[in-house]
Amino acid sequence: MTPVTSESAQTVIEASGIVKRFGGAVAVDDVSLCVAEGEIHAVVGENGAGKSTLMRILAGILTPDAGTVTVGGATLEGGAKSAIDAGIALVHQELSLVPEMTVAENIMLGSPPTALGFTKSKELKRIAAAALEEIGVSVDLDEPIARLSVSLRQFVEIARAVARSPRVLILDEPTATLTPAETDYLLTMLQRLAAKGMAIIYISHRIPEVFSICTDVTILRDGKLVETTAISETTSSAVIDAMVGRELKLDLQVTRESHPGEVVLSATGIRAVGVHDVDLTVRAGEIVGLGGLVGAGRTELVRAIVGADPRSAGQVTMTVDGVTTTIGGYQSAVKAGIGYVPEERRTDGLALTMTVSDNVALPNRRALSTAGVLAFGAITKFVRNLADVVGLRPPEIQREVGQYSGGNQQKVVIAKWLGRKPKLIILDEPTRGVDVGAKAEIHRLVRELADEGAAVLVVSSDLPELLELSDVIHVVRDGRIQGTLPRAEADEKTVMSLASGETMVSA
Amino acid sequence: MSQQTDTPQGGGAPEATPQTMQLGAARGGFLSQLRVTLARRTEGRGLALLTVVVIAAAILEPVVFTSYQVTLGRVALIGLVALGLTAVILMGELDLSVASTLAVSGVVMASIPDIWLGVLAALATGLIIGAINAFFVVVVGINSFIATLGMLFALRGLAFVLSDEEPVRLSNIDAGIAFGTPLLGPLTPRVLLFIAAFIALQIFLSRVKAGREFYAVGGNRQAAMDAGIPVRRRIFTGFMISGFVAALAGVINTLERTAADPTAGSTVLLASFAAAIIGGVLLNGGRGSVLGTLIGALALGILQVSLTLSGVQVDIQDIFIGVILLLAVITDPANLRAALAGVRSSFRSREKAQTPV
Amino acid sequence: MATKESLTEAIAVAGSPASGGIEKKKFSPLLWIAENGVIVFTIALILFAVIFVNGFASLPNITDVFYRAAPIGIVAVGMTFVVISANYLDLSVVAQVATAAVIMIGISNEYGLLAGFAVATLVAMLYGIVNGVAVGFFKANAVIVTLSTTFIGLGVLRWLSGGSIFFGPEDGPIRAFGQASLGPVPASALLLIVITVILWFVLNRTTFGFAVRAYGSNKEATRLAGVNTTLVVIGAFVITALAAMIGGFALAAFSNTAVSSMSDGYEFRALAAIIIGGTSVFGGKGSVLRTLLGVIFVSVLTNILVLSGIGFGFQQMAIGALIVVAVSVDALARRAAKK
Amino acid sequence: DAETPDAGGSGEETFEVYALLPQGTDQPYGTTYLPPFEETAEELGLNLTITNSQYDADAQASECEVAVAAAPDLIILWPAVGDTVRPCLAAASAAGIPVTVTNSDVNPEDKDLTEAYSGPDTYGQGVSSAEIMCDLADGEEIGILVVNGLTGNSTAINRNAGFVDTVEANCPNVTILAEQPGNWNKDDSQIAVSEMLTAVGPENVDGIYAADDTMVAGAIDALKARDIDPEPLYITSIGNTFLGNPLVVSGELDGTVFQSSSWDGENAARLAHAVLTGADYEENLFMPSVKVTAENADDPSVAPEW
Ligand SMILES: Nc1ncnc2c1ncn2[C@@H]1O[C@H](COP(=O)(O)OP(=O)(O)OP(=O)(O)O)[C@@H](O)[C@H]1O
Ligand SMILES: Nc1ncnc2c1ncn2[C@@H]1O[C@H](COP(=O)(O)OP(=O)(O)OP(=O)(O)O)[C@@H](O)[C@H]1O
Ligand SMILES: [Mg+2]
Ligand SMILES: [Mg+2]
Repeated sequence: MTPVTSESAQTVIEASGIVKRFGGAVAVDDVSLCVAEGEIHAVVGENGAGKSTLMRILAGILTPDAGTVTVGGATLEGGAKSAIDAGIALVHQELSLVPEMTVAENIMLGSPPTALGFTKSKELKRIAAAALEEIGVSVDLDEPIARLSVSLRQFVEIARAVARSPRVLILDEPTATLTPAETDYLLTMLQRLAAKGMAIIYISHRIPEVFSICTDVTILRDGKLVETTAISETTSSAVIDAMVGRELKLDLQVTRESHPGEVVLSATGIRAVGVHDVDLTVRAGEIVGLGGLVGAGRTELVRAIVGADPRSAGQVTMTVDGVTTTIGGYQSAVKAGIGYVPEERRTDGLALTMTVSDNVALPNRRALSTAGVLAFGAITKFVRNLADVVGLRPPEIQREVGQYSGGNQQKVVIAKWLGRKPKLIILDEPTRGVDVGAKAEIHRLVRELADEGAAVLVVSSDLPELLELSDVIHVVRDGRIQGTLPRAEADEKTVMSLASGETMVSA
Repeated sequence: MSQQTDTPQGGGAPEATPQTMQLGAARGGFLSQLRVTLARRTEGRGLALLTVVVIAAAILEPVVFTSYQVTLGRVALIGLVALGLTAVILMGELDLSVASTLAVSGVVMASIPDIWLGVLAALATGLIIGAINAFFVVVVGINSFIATLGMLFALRGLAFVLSDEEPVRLSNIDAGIAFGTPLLGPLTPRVLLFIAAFIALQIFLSRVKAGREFYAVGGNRQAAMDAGIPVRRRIFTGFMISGFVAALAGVINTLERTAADPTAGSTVLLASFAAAIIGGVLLNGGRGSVLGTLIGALALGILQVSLTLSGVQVDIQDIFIGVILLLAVITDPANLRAALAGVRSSFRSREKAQTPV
Repeated sequence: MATKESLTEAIAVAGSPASGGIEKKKFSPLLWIAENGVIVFTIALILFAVIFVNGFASLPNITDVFYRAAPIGIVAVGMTFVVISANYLDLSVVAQVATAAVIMIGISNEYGLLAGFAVATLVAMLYGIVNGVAVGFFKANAVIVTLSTTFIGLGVLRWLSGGSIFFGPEDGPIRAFGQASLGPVPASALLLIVITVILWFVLNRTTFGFAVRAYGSNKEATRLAGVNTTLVVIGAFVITALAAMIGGFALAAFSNTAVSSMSDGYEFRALAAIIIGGTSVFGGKGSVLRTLLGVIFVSVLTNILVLSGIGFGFQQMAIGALIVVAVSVDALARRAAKK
Repeated sequence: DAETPDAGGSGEETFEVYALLPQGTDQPYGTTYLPPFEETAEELGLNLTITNSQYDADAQASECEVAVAAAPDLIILWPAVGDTVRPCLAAASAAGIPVTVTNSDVNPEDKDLTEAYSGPDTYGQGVSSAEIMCDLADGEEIGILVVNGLTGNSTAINRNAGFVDTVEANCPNVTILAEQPGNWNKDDSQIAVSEMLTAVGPENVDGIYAADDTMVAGAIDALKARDIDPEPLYITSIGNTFLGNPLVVSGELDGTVFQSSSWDGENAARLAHAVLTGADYEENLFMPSVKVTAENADDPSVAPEW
């Protein structure tokens, strides 16, 4: 095997002087990148730094305003097709699958085996199965994508990339939706592929991952190239400083004094699709974490609790100031003071074509109106205030939410509920795909809320995050709570062993 | 279907790291396999409606089946345009101009003395109209709903202008009459062409690479583009199929009627939409099949013929068709289940709401 | 905010604002044209007509344009609610307008105007609620639902009214309304303006209108914000139906007659006006003021064509072509501005 | 022989009859056409199955196929679009089912496939209305506006043809200044007339012809709305309906042509019965195209029916 050093190995893909503008804004500003055979090249940067845009240019999906991409010495003509033919495969940040088509068809999307224009379906399944086998994931080839979990979809997308035997494999935040075990699995797999000579470009917000597998790292900030260095010549704090462009005080290990009060949320005997007889309580001022593998049923559980999806059995009550309310439908949950930050912020959390102001005002519209007539002065003040509280950047509340980066979008979703002063806030994967800076801000917000007496329920697949935030962790598997760990007893190992079903610990 | 039991991933992932990740649904027995297959089909609601209609007709108006060639003729009348429309809807686009296309192509055909030349010119007209629609959608980048709404008006106007606002008789009336008579057993050329169009589209959309890709274009356009599918070309193809099929319907109607009527097709657009949607074709694209459209057209056709035969006053017939359509759409199983569950849980909350402790 | 001080303090630590890659908006003339296409087009068309079309600027002709615009305009501004809520369109306005017209004249002749209004309002509510419940509660497709209610509605109307032509007395209140005017502006056009203003207020200034727009932009996010989305959809259809009822009244008053076929084609004509106005058929974006402009545009255009003695076929072609051209210019300008 | 049916009295015998109509209770005319049609049919022992294609030629063709398949004793056809009915007639004739035609006749070359026609002479109605106009003009050079029915509709086409042909032949002194469709609607006609007045200048307009009374009422309203007295203008139309007759009486409408829906409906049934029973019948039974002017407008024989 070729030794994994960028000097001696053959350069496979080279981008030089790439510029891309959207309207007036420059998303990528004169960036060059060069990746060699067998190299795992990390690209890091804050939300909106231009990572995805650069990758979409490499994959021929976007046409750069300036600059060229060459693969194996030949200049790319542009267009997704020619990039694919040149051996570039991109695993998208936002899943790029067709929900109604089957796993096999999605894996072979755009390039199924054909004879005279007819798809050869046996052959198609054979290749798809081989690709899945290559990455070591087994899933029913005839299942439509819509019926798969998010993480499984991610692996299908990786299988698709691998099925084309690419020379360059680009992965844009592939681990955002994966659990630690799945992440480890993926990282090992990437190393195996690189060892076979594939050039890999790897994007992640999780710096430890970068340091565990990558050989080189390119840092982007505000669309500009900050530097490219070999991993061996840098440290994670240096990388983070370069990304953020300022010194970031990350007090990730802070532990919070918690003073749990009365029980606010009480859920008993909850049953729903994928949820089996769960009991759960959350106290005022307490942060309760829900851990587990992706697909364990945590999302279903919280959705059933708030009534966003129907329950088949169970009772949920909210107790506020000594008054107990039964939660049935979702609206009764909102009325009772529950704020719910859903897992899929783009589809479930935000009206992307509306402004920040509209999105934040929506759940608060009653308070911001008199006799059904909106009070715009009050709305502006209210939203400005909240934008300030959550640290929206830039704080332009009349801008469409869709134009903001993921981290800022998440802040908007949280701001929606902060305005209602929720008695209980439920956050499902609050920092998925969010950069380090925004993540720290969101964590602070969550802690502040709890300190001010709100009950908090957090679902997270990010173990360090879960351990850092939670006062107590319930580990969910197969739609049941498998064990409950107070903070003192919780560490990565105990949570994982419960999540994967190795041990049974009764609470 | 019980809700609490078996989640597909029951097999579980005892150890996720080393060689394979067992995430997929384990294959169950035959019954669960069948259930999965059924759940993946989109034609269920259409089939249910068809069953109801067929049973009702069999009891009340059995003539519908004994004179099946007439019934098939009506189904072909409703269904042909719907088949072409399905190709467009599958891509998440709409073609409101089909009825006007039908009228224009008929007028073009009747205005040309030579019958074969006329047919060719009419079909070419359909293809050109489809290409124009696609041009506005793909190249200019306007929404197909709007582009084809404009074409709906413009082409209807063109039909009037070309025909001088009067029906145009075919120069060869006998050919037209011959065309209307059964060719194969009791099947008229219209029915045979309808069947041919169905088979061709069914094969195209389920077996041919380009046709399969219509689903990708409609299901997730960005993903289709990212995967290197020539999305623009597919949209062109789709609109041209729709235009061609509408023109074919115009040709058939003109031949069968021995004249082209510039006002023709007034009920075609909405009937076609109804057939496709009852058959489970999702208006947002990506989901559905021409088989579903065929089922929808069968249900509507049989319903209409039996109502005609029954001699019920037309107002009452309309009320009847309206009620059945309405029932068919509001009883979509998935929607119904969600709606009822919603009611149940909100009742539950009301029962015990606001009990101070 | 009770939470404000403490939280902001905490966040201040996070330091300098990093740009999210969003720049200050610059004024772009192309984008302005794209966003205000209808205004530009309508003004250009009117200028053209004033200069080149004989008689266009005369008072009686201005009245005619208003007459053309009023009934369809009232229907279109109402239907804008359904379009903005991302439910495509309400085909049943055809049945609603005719039903309202027949009820207004038929019942008023027998029992007086008030009774006519009362019954028409009840029927409109019924239409709105049936459409709204089917679409909002049963999540059925709006095109098919409203197609069904068109069949049912026209069927019932013909069954009960027998398809007869109804006309009111020459000295009745409906006739009086139909003939009343303020200078060259007929009462029905004033009604259109009043309704547009009211509906503008409802859509842009009330919590209900806000919820309709939010729902059109993202149904699920709106539901998860605690909005009763079923009621939102029902509300959108009820408003459409009430407007169609008033449009039916204006139409009946204009000719003092009512017949079940008098509103044929209203569904697509109203939709054309809404779309020319620039309301997105995907929901979320649009306004009733724009719809009003769209209606004026189509009315002026039709008027010009009739004044010029152009035949019906060419009129249709011109309207169709202009829909496409207007929207194309919009799209192209938008694209050019992005470059 | 004694067993022949006429011995038992033809009143007792019933016949299955399909009536393929393009309108029914969805139009004012059809609404008043149907009751006398159905009553007479019942009286004569015709068992009717009525369809309404709403002027959709394709729908009517399909209904015709259904009718032929049901093998009735006779088909009564009111063509939705005259040019398109030949295949239907051919199919009926091949199946041995006699066809009578009502309201608007088939093309001359298709007449051999039908037994008989009863109804108005739509072309003749246009002719009559034109004759009234020519009489009024009396050689004077005048300009008129024309309001047509729904574009593409057979009745609209035929009436217009009758009117235009007659004016050209009998009174070339009458000039058509502008024409627009009024879609059989009062409101559409009213706006169209008002706009045509603007286009040609009200001072140049001496008369108006509208293809039916509903539309002429709109035309008269358009004049009044502009403070133009309709009285001195020469105004003619067709129908003599509830809307048109009072206008003739009041002198605003100078002349119209009586079309009796009850005559039409009743004779459709009578003619069918005559054909079925082999009784004597006229092959072309035309509704009398009575011209209604101020002189005879109060006459009970032309009392409006719809
Ligand atoms: N299609 C587009 N239209 C307009 N602006 C865009 C578009 N795509 C990206 N941008 C902007 O370009 C900038 C770079 O975005 P990009 O998605 O490349 O960032 P990123 O580094 O991938 O961020 P993240 O970590 O959140 O994925 C952002 O400001 C974004 O708002
Ligand atoms: N292996 C699998 N095969 C098929 N469906 C699966 C599988 N795993 C999960 N699912 C389904 O995918 C959906 C997503 O799972 P869900 O989001 O509830 O997991 P979760 O525990 O909330 O994880 P996370 O929130 O971390 O994504 C559920 O409907 C679940 O039933
Ligand atoms: Mg990105
Ligand atoms: Mg989840």
